[in-house]
Amino acid sequence: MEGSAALDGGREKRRVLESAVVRFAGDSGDGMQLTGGRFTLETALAGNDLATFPDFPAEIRAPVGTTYGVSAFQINFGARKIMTAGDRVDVLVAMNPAALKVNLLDVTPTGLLIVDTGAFTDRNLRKAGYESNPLTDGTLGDRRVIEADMSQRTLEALKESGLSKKDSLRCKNMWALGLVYWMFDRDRNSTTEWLGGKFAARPDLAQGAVAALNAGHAFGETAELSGELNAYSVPAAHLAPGLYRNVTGNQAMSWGLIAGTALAEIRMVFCSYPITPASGLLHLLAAQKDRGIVTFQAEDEIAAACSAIGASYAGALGVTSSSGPGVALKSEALGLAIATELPLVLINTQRAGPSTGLPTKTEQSDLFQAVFGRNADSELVVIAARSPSDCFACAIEAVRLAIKYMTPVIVLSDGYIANASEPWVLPEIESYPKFPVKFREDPEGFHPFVRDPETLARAWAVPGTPGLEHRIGGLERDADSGNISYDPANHQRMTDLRAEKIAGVAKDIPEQAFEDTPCEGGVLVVGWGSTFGPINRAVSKLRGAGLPVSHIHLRHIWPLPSNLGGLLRRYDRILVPEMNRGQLATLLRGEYLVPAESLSKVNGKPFLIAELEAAIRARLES
Amino acid sequence: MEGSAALDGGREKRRVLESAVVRFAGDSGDGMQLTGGRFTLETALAGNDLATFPDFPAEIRAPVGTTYGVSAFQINFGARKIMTAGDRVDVLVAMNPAALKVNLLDVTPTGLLIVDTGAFTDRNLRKAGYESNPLTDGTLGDRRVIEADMSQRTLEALKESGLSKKDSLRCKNMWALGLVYWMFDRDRNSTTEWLGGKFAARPDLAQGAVAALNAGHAFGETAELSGELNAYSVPAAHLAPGLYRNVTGNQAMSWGLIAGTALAEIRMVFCSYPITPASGLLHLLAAQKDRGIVTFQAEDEIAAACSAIGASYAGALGVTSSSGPGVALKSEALGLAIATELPLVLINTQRAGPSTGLPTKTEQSDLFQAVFGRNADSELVVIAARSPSDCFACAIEAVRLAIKYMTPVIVLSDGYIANASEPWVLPEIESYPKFPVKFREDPEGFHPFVRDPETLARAWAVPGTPGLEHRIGGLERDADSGNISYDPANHQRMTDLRAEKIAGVAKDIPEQAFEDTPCEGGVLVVGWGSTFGPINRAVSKLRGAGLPVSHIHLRHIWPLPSNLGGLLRRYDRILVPEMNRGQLATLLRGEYLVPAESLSKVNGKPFLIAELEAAIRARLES
Amino acid sequence: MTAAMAAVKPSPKDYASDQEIRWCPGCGDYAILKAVLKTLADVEAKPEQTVFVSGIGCAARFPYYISTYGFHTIHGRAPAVATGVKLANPDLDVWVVSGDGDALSIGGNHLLHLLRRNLDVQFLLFNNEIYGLTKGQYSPTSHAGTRTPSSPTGSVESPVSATAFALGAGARFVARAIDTAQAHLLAVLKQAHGHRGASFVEIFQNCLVYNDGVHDAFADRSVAAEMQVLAEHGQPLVFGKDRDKALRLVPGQLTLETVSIGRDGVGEEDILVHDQTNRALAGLLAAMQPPAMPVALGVLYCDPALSYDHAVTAQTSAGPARTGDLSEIMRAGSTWTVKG
Amino acid sequence: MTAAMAAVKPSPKDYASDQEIRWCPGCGDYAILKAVLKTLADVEAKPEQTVFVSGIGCAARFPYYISTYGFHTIHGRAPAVATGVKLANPDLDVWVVSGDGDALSIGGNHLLHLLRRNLDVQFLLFNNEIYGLTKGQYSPTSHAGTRTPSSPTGSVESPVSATAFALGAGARFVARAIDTAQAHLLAVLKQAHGHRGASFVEIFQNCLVYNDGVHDAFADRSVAAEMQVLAEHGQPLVFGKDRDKALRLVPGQLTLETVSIGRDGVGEEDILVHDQTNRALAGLLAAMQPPAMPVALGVLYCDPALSYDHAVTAQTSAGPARTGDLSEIMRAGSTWTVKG
Ligand SMILES: Cc1ncc(C[n+]2csc(CCOP(=O)(O)OP(=O)(O)O)c2C)c(N)n1
Ligand SMILES: Cc1ncc(C[n+]2csc(CCOP(=O)(O)OP(=O)(O)O)c2C)c(N)n1
Ligand code: SF4
Ligand code: SF4
Ligand SMILES: [Mg+2]
Ligand SMILES: [Mg+2]
Repeated sequence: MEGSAALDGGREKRRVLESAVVRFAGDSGDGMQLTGGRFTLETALAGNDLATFPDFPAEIRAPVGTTYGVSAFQINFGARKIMTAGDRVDVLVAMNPAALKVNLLDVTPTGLLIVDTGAFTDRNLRKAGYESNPLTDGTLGDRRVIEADMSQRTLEALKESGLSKKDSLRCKNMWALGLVYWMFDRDRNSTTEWLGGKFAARPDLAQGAVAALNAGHAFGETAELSGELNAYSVPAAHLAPGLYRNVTGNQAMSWGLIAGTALAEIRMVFCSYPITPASGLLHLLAAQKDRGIVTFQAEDEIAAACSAIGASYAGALGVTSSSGPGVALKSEALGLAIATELPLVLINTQRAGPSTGLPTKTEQSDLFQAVFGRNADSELVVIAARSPSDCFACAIEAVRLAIKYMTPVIVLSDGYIANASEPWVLPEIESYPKFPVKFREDPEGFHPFVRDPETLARAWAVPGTPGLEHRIGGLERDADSGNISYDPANHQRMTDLRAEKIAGVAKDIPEQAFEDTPCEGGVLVVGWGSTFGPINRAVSKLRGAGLPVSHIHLRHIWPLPSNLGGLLRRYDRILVPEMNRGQLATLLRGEYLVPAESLSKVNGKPFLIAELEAAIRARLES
Repeated sequence: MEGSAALDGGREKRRVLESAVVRFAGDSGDGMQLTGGRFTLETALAGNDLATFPDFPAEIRAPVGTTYGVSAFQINFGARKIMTAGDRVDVLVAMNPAALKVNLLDVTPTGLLIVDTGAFTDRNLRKAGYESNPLTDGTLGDRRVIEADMSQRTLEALKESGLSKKDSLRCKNMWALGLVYWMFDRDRNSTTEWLGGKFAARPDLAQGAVAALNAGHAFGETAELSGELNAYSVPAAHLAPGLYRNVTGNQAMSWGLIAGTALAEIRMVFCSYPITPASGLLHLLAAQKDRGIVTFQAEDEIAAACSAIGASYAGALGVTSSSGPGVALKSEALGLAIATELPLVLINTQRAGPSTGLPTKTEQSDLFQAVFGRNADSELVVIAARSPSDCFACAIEAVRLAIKYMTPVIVLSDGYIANASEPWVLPEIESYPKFPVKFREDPEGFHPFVRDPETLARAWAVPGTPGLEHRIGGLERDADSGNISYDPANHQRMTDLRAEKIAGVAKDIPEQAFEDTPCEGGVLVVGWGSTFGPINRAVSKLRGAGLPVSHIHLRHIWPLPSNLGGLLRRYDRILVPEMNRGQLATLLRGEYLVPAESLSKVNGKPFLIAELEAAIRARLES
Repeated sequence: MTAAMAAVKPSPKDYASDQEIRWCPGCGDYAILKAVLKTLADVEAKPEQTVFVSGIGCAARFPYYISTYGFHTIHGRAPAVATGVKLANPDLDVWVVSGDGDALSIGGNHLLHLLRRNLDVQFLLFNNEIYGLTKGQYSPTSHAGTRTPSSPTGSVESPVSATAFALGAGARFVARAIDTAQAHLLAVLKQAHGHRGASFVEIFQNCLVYNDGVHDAFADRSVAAEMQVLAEHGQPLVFGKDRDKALRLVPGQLTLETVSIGRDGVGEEDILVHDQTNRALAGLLAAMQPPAMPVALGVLYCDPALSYDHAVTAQTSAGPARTGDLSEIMRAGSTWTVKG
Repeated sequence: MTAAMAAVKPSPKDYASDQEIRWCPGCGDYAILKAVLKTLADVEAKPEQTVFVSGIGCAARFPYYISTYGFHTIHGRAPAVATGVKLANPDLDVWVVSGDGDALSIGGNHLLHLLRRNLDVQFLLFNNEIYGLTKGQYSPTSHAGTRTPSSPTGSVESPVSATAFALGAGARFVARAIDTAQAHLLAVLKQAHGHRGASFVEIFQNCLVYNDGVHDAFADRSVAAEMQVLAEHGQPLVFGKDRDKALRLVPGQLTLETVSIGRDGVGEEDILVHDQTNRALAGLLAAMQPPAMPVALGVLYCDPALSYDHAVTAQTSAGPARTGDLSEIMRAGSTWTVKG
């Protein structure tokens, strides 16, 4: 299918594909997230590499049948390394007209549609804004369609089940899943088992669901789909061996924070205020109270940041999290953490703005805010995660740097990374090197701003420690005693020290590497954050075509890696694709005076691989 | 005296000076601000150009005699154009040992000290941290000293006045003023008159003050100062004709805001929360309620920003003001104003940070915050005032742009500009061109985001207007209807429109000019804000010495003037002196890829002319 | 809706906007919207003079559904924005719509100051004891033990009472109503609208997705008569299906108790009569909680005072500043002339 | 001060830091500092376990003058920082020091939530009815008409009552004292310290530079006896130089009045006895204002409940997370193995 070549051979009459993109779409109440999740798991078990992306409606529960109530789940899976959830959709499951309406344009011109005709009533068509039936009026173009009255077929399959009509219809999504399982030659066993567990309290429902699943599968197997070859096989990918699971960015971030604090042997106090799309992190960590994690739902973002600072002051690691508008509210508090030189980790799960903007859409436009968004000269460390699983490593790194350098660290995630998922080899966390925190205990020569000569980090003396009683605050303090100081020369010295300390972090982070052996000349593509997947795939494809394209993907946004300037200066053409109006590009230009060119996309959606390929080709040709 | 050549000739036995710097310093309770203010006025009346700077203690009222309770007032005046309050002090009036201690190092090595020996008691010496008497132990170096027991002499002069000892001693500052009046040949009449008015309710006090003034003057006239020539004359400067007054930056800013709204024929609603050094603006405007100005002391900075936005929504011009930490709190609200495209003016009177920092010290380190300090792509207009009187024009410009482009405008002032003063020709405001606001009234084709094709500003439709009822908010809205829109293409379009609108402001502002005919080659010094005075003077002096130095001083920080890139590219050496760690330099590098070099000073004090001269010379020589 | 409408008596639907409503089907917000539309029609509100200001949350979507002016601002800040609106134009009729999270979590401070300043607006707090829009975390009004995604083992916070808070903040009009009890809600909204100064109305609202039935202990129709006492100024505080129960001040103590009229020697004279000008009584009424006591609804407190916006207006001269005034201001104090 | 000190009974000066005090000479803050130092000595506070947290303002300079741990944070946010401190280490003995602007203007929301959550700290609000540090603007507790640089024609805002606010917020310990009345202040501070949960203490403090004598109507020694009633649990609310005046509940009404004992048929039995567990009574006491009524001081309300930090601790397992736990967490749910 698009973006994937059909492979030769294969068993049965199945067409072998290198990869495929499937999207399940229906009403919020249709259970599409669950359906997609199960398909993902079976796909992983079948040995494919994959990436998924759920697309929730902005509304909590929109009226049934409306376009804005459509919920979708997309999966891209293949026999090769999968980098994104897929540019375009090969197979769309549309549970009603609204789902078709919202998603049709994303389906390749020759794609396949699986449609519940039972839901294509006049009323539903009208609700979706269709004036005539798209299944018959030519709207679908050359796309192939499998029509099935899923509601009716599910009811029939469950006739004997003893379930009410309402309960029976709840199994419709399993019917659809069964059909897609057949289409991609998936095993049903583990889903059957799982249904038994999930509905343990309602065995009738479990049986009904299984019956629906089987009925959908049977529908595929039978002659009803004859005529066209709609059965595929996607061979297993060559994956590194290991124990795998699927992770979303939020999951990996929460585990990374736990891992970091566990390695530092310090308690985490996680303080947050709910906001889309950041709340997931709060929820995940709140569920770990029995593992020593303190979570605090503060009254607002300011309180969340300030309580995290208070926790760090008292000897825990304060972590706070939010999204753009909430992070804006934390700006003043970040200044306090910088001035008092306390460790703090702030996770920003970015969303589209400005202001409330598009809370459920993604964007990576808070880079300026992270690097520059405070009064005065107030530097801190900024790290960006490139993929769901990368959040794990970024969170550990953030914890390490915050503690080692007594500084706030901002980790940039985004709405895409937070909710997207990918398979991940579970790390052997118990074999990671520990970095236990060292609190100051010796009163000899102590004052709160004595510094480690190496890192320039001040001593961390924690209330409860006898003999180290001291006072800190937001007023400028004397470099030699920690007492308040209005001395001009001291302010200059402290300002310089604060800046040098952060600059020094560059010595403690890996040198910047290329994603692949670099080409000399041609175009260098520099990215950060969740553009990683599409950039990497686009660059690989172009390199596959023999074109001179290199890729650098930054984890460390501030301070920048010490060798970065040198790498950039090797290229005349530097392209910086960003889901903002060119923030990293501006930063790089200002730092290194290199002619970095911005490739900007700000429509709430990740870059398409095709888009990037075209943009890079254009730069190569010009 | 230093920085000033002695002129030839002059009447009597006075030494003629081109300029002089006098600083009055004493306890907070000693009335030094008042004394300095009177001296300033007499100096202005005498026709000198001048600049002043008050230096308040951080404490409200520190214990008498302590170094941190010292209050000072500095004036630089001359027969030439005066650009700063002066690098170093020629004449220091020190009312007690603490005042001497704090200020001595700023006095030129051959400067003159006027000291109240009556205050040099053991107790006061100890409070000031002197172990022996600096008047006798060589501490003063080559400086000349006029010693007088001012307390005693004042008491004597007022013996017959009938005033209590306490009241008599309150006149000590007038004694000192009288002496300095004699020294610089100032008239006493207007001060005498003014004292009569000020103490109209206490004629005995008025008479006492006058008596003290005259006694100080007499002290100078009599032989007691013989031996050395301590009498000076500073001839009048060649000033443009007009009606003058002295203005501080806060005054000029308040009047500029009034002027702007008067010219726009719109009501100002000024919403603020007190914070040093921004509160002065609130105080000044609160006193103008009978002139149609609404002022609102909000519960915090967020409320101040939001109420200003509400006021703009309802058809007034919302203005808000604060300093760095308070501005940080307004970040989220600024996003709302950007998203809803409402006019708003925000005055940031910058202070030294980060966090609480040094509230009474100056810094210009909020440029990044102003330009970049918000979540998402959220551009607005940033303007910076260069001098106290320049605040007037900047405020008018801010009002004009905010209304014309329906955008927030940030005006950057700082603690130095806000409190410093300079003579100013009163503008003929009634002859300024008006720019009356045009509210939308026509319902035909109206929606809240219809735009002026020229400016791209949206229509401003105000509650109370029949037929234009509409809803706006922070969620992304459809470019063609103003209704909420989650459409990807629309978000891209709106993001681009918002950015283009702000970029378009560059067409509406003057092209950047040089401060003087530019030199080809050599060093280009680029400044912004309150560094204007010292840069300008330093550059003039170097040019006077025949060196190739040019000066550009930016008013428009964002968007930058459209011709700026071209001007910068004419120079290989661009030096950007800033009271921060190089924020404008970074901005210029990022925008224009020019090798702007930062000259940073962050000690809470303005640049010295000498410092700049040296730095520029070093660049010329290298 | 156009200005022409003003001639004929308006109907609720004249105040409805053309936007599709995006609350969950069955949400209590619909009932409140209905009552507000009816209130607007009944008081013949001028659409062009009416402004709805809100923060963020499900409740805060409200302005989109009303055809007057509307401003959907940012989370928690609606009171501050509304203050600016009134300062710019005190003649506007301003409603603030907020949820329990918006008003009492992030926005608690602004609400405090709006109430103590006595800004002339109607402030409606939709209390569903949950953060609806962000998918169901507990809010400052959620009772201890509430299990939500952010409190999976049950919240350990003691909730704030919206009405006790408003009274403590110095509010001069404090009332309560229930989303589905339309007639009473309408009556309360009209009184709130009639009151000059800040009228604070807590509306118990059902979030059927994340907190269904949280108010059932008193709001459910089946228990309404027994578990609600409708306060009316000057009227005895009587309740019950048969109106045979009443509130009484425990003699000599500052506590309320419920009594059965005609039993245990309880006579008419023992029954507490509602005095809406007594803040202490309002506090006692607000504190009553089921199951021990019925919930007090209606106008618990009302004692008008000069509103803030009117006091400000009285101190400020009208209209924009004039250049002539400025010339005067700038010339006040010491000036001097330099001759050419 | 070192740990060794703990052996001998400490004296107030053991808790004084070596920093020069930078309040205006004569400021009421000195007296409060003195009382707090004495309290620390009397309760034998462990310096290493004691933390003073403050916001910004003159009052908020407090921590610098105490030799325990101290954190001078940012304006209005001390309650939030203190919450984090207690969450990280509930065993610390935390005092929060705040001014009327810090606590009730910018910080009102955090104070509300600290009180309703019942965080186990002592919260001292120095009420001088003015913004001292920023040179004298009116504050949310300034009475209407106060003339200041930001209200040159007199403030038009109605002040908030700190105690009424605290009661409305659900505080479980609410007390009042006067800076200069050392003995009483000390007694109140000790009770506050002894109380588990949030102890809210409003201290009337004189700012002699910007608001000199603002509390004189009741705080001045010359009128103290007649204009102050010191509430003590279980004791009759009697006052006056000759202790011949008392508070009485107006019969059948929810209002207080002052009566002269032994006159107009007022007997002992009519005198109101203070019940610190009755919130309504506390509200009535808090609302009394001179000159009509004396000002109530002392512990107006105290009704302990589980503190927030302790409830959180009870829900959370101790110590940092362990890598072993994390391995388990990550392996929960669906996993699969790819073989090499
Ligand atoms: C600054 C900021 N923080 C957080 C959010 C996320 N947020 C939106 S609404 C809401 C709470 C809504 O609860 P409530 O006010 O009770 O309204 P409801 O949805 O229940 O009607 C939150 C936390 C936001 N939009 N902005
Ligand atoms: C964010 C922020 N806003 C404003 C200020 C300025 N500020 C400092 S203290 C203060 C008010 C002080 O009043 P109060 O809390 O009553 O303390 P007091 O000085 O009277 O003891 C203000 C407005 C600040 N430091 N930070
Ligand atoms: S989530 Fe709850 S409050 Fe929000 S619209 Fe749905 S039912 Fe209503
Ligand atoms: S300004 Fe007032 S409160 Fe502040 S230190 Fe001085 S007297 Fe005390
Ligand atoms: Mg709610
Ligand atoms: Mg105060």
